Amino acid sequence: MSVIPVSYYLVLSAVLFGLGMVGVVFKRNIITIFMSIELMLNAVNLAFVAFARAHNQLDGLVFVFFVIVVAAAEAAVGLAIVIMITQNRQSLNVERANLLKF
Amino acid sequence: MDFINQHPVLVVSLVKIAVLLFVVMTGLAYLTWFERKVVAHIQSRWGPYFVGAHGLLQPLADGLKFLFKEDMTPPASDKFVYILAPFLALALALTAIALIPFGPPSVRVLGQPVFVVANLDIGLLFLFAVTSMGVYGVALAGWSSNSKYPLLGGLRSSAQMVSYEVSLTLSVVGVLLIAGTLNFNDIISGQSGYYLGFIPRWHVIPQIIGFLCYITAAIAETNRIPFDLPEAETELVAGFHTEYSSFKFAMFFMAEYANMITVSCLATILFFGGWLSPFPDSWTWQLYLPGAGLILLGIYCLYDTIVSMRGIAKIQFAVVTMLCLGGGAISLIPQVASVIQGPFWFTTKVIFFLFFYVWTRGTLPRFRYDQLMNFGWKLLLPVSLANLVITAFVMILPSAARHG
Amino acid sequence: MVPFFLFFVCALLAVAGAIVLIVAWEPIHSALSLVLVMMALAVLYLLLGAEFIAAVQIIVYAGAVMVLFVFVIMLLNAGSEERTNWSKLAKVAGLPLAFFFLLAVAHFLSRSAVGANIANGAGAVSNAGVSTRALSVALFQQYLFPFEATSILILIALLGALILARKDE
Amino acid sequence: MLILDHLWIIMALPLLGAALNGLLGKNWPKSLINSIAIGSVSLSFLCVLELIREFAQLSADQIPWIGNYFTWITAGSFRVDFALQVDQLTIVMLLVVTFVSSLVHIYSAGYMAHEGGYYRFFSYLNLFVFFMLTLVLGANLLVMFVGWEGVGLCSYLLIGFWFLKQSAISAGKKAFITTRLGDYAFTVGILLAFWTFGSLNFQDMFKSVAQMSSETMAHAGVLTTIAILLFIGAIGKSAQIPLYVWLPDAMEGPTPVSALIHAATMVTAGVYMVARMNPVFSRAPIAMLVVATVGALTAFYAATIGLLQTDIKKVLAYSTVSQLGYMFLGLGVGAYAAGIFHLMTHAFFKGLLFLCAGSVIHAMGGEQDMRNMGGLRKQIPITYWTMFIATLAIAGIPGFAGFFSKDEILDAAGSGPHKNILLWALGLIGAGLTSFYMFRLIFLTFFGHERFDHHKVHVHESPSSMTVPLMVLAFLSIFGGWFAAPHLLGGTDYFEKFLHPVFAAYAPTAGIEQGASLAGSAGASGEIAQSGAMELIHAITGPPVIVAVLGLLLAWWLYIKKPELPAKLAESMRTPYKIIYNKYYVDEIYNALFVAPLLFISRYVLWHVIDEGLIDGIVNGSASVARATGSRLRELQSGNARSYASWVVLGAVGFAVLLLAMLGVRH
Repeated sequence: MSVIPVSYYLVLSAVLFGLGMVGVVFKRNIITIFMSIELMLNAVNLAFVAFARAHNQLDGLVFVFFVIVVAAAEAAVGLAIVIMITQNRQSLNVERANLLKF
Repeated sequence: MDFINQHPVLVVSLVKIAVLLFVVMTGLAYLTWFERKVVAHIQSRWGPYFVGAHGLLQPLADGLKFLFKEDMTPPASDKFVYILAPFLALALALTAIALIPFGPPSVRVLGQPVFVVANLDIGLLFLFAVTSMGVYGVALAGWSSNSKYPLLGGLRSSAQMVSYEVSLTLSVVGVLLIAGTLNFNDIISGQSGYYLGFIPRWHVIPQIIGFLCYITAAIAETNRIPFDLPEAETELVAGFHTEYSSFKFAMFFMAEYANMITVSCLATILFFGGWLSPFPDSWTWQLYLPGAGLILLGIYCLYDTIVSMRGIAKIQFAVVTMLCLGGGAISLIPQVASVIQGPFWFTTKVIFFLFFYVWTRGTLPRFRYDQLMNFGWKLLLPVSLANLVITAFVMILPSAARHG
Repeated sequence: MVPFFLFFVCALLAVAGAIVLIVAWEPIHSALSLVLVMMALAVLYLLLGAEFIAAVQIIVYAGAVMVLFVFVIMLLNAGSEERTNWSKLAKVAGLPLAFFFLLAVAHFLSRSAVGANIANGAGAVSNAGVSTRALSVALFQQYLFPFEATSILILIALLGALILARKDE
Repeated sequence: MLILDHLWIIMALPLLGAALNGLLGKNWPKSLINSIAIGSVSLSFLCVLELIREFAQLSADQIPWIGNYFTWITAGSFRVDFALQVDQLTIVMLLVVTFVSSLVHIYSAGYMAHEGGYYRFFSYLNLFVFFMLTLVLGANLLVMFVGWEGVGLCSYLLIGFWFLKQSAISAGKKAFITTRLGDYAFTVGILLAFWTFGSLNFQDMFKSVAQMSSETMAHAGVLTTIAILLFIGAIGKSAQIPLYVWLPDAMEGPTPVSALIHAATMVTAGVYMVARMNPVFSRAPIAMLVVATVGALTAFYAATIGLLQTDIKKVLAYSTVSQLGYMFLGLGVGAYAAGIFHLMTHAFFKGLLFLCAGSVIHAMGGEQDMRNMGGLRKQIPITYWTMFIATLAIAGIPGFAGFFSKDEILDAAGSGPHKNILLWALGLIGAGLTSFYMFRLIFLTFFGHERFDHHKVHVHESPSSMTVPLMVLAFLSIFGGWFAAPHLLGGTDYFEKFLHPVFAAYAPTAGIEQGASLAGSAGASGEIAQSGAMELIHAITGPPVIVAVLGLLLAWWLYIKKPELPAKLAESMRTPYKIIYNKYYVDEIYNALFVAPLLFISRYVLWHVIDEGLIDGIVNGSASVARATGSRLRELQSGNARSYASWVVLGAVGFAVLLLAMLGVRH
């Protein structure tokens, strides 16, 4: 039975998280930025699961569950907002939506 | 040979997959023939008749036609996604089928169950996971063709499927509460036994509401009439696959029918006791039902061959007759009979559901889109929720009574 | 051997997907690559023996959330991203900092005590059912209140989305 | 023992009246208002009478009687109780204050009948009475100081009663600010007193004073300092040189106010205070000399100004100043009793004079210039006679109240233990001048031919509510001084005898001889039999009487016999006339010396530089700094989501670095 060190998972999640961060910082398309955020959330979930496995506890999994649920809610609201922005700005570019108000 | 002994799982799984693929593909082909025939007879037509006896070779002809048609790709389309979409659809549809147990796990070769490719503990969840991915095929197809009607079709289908998926899942949860497991085999074996000694303990009886919700949601999930808005030809030409031609179109076609089969299987497993026989075990004569049925079919074919067949068709039909009689004869051998019991009952039930599908198609008109959404969210979802709540309540009632 | 192979394949897929997500100009491509990432992660969860989470990952994330994204992309008919100049701040601060962050985390992991090995997925499949059951028990007993809270949160999100996206006549 | 146990009642009544009228009386009928006001004051007068009855039954060691009500301030060792005290001096003051106040209230009811702000006037008046009583009853310097400031406030309010008259307003301000100068010194004195004696209660202070040896002219010490500081306060309050300037202007207020506050009671607060603090003063010879000198100079100086004033109230104002000077002279030469005695008699006749003047003005329809009067003797006889009596009293004609008190003061100045011929001479001349200008006032007002237009003014006698108080006061102006009458016959001075415990209790060893002189005079009373007549002759033909008569005659000669003469005289000696007529240009000098520089500094330094430059600068500066930083920070809020994201990343990285650093420490 071969085993995988948990640190592998952690590094992977760190990399994914960092990539998501880069996406948030560099993308202009609101939806893409949103997806980058989701990516970061996933990375965090991976870390959670890995730790849960490492310590043989369920809490990590429960957290992941909650994270997923919250992410879903967030996606719902966020996409609604995106739709509004786009209807108001005729553009998905975040830099077009920089008035701090509608 | 020793390779086989070293890696039984690998080998058996590969063989099973190959067989299953063959069976399902043929099944799909002849499902189309079946549908056309049934609808035709509902509309008092003959349906396919001339390609082969009773149009039995029609599916073959269609397949050849799809293969040899020109495959054209819209220039403005997004190539990658355009090609990805149909593959996604078909692949997912077939993956789902891999989870279905057609017979009891007790039947084993090299210590591996024969009648199921993958027996997961979270089989049901996994199945839902796969089917939920099915949306992408449609949506991406609609988007990537970069054309108006497909886009609308894709939008509709993604919205519709996501909406109905909710009620689909919810309607099933009731069964899960009763069964207490996600494993298909356990769910099925949990339905063994009888009320009053002869009424089978199928979940459909306590979960009748759940079943109705399920079947409705399932039809919608598979974009079948009366919920086939994504491909409503009167509104959107042909919906999301308007721009698809030849084999890519065929893939969507097959994916749709594969989904039908999957959903029917699921209904069978969850509500109708899967491969369990409807009759008590004490009725031993039921062992011979498959053989008897085949032989009867053979006899009818024989009559038909002799009386009404002419020319080449007579020869073809003779072959069919031979197959039926032979198969029937083999099925009468006790060992064989006992082995094919499960698959026989399972297939029978699935075929019934498929017939039901076709039947609804032949009968019901198409919904309007807003009606569709209202129905899904304002009727189906609440009902399935209520069903779930009631089930849970009934479940905890005894323990609650016990604990005061 | 198999778990290692699986792990690296999935990891590679995930990273590749993430990179594509960033570099792709078409939102839909980004979405697809994200779905790919999620799939890979789901497999990793399976490796870690968290089957339930894997399933939920696929059903909710890939099956619902991402579909929602795709839906919105299609609805807004989002073309390829327009190439405006980068935010100066992002250029000077964002990229280097992000990579620095990566380095920092890697360094942290390399020297932290969390190098502990864990059982691979093959061993986990057997007790998966148990773990799912245990998870549900924990969810509905120990974490009941957060659970309810989340449900309320979802309700609110639902209403919010409705009100926001409604076409006000 | 009702009142003795509840001394506060005496004060509470006027306060109650003030509160009722002031807070609720806006729309009440005048009858209700003035009945409340008069009722409250006269009630407290009755209380005083009852108090006297109870006081008489006290044994010597129970005096002073102290009523301690609650602890007012405690800070470390500093502890002040709200305590009231009663002794003979207090009794006298209480009588004078409450009695005169009641009369003035009654008078005002008639005088102010046609004025607006009726309720305001009476509530102010009641409030004044309350504070005056506080001042008088206070058992320690601080309570006294509260009364002190309170009466100042009321005087300000009442001087500026007609707040639409610019002159009234500025007069009020002048009074307030001028007295404030004195009060500053007074406050410092209080602090010094506490620092020295460790308490502000009169009794404790006096006890510790008694331990100290009295200072001599050679070495003045802390006692002298305290005494002089307190006396400066008295100068301000009692309008002595150099701070007298506010009193004449204070005549802008209604005449009853002038009568009550600026003649009878408030201005005598300084005198009362000095008398109250007599143990301290007695041990500070320099302070005594200062008091006496200032008093004498003021008495003379103010009299000279009075000579040429034409405004009837101004004349009276200056005479008040000079009379106060007499009181201080008396105190300064150690004849405290005489000073207080004069305070009392002066309260009677000067109050009377003012009320009469008010009656005259009332009759003349607001005319105050004597040059436009004359021959009023027929039309307003009551006013005329009462005013004439008052004049005789103030002039010191034998038999009238003023005679006894002023005679005692001059006597003490001339032959007392602290005798000082120079001051005596000044006082004497002042007495002559006083009788001159007072009779000049009488002659100009009531004699000679009428110098006004009948058709404009129709002269009429005042209503009874005004004339009755006049007659009462006139009676007192005649007989109010007769306590001291036996003294002239070499017998005892009952007034002085009554007050003796107050001034003898803590008198310095030097004060023994004062008591001795008293004893001597008491002993001399044995010889009344043969030398009483001689004494009497000697007394009524003494220098004061002579100068008084001379002044009378001179006035008669100048203003009845040869009315054209004064103008000639004015012509002949132009310069001194102008100087005196313009009150020695004191106001102008003060203006140039203090007011103008003060205004200049306030406007060009405090306002334009300090306020506009510094303070506004600081405020605006902070504002502009905030704005500047804000406009810088605003750049962060670019609205560009990605820059926000970058900031978040920055924070995350910072946190990670922190984490690593901590871990690095841990490993």
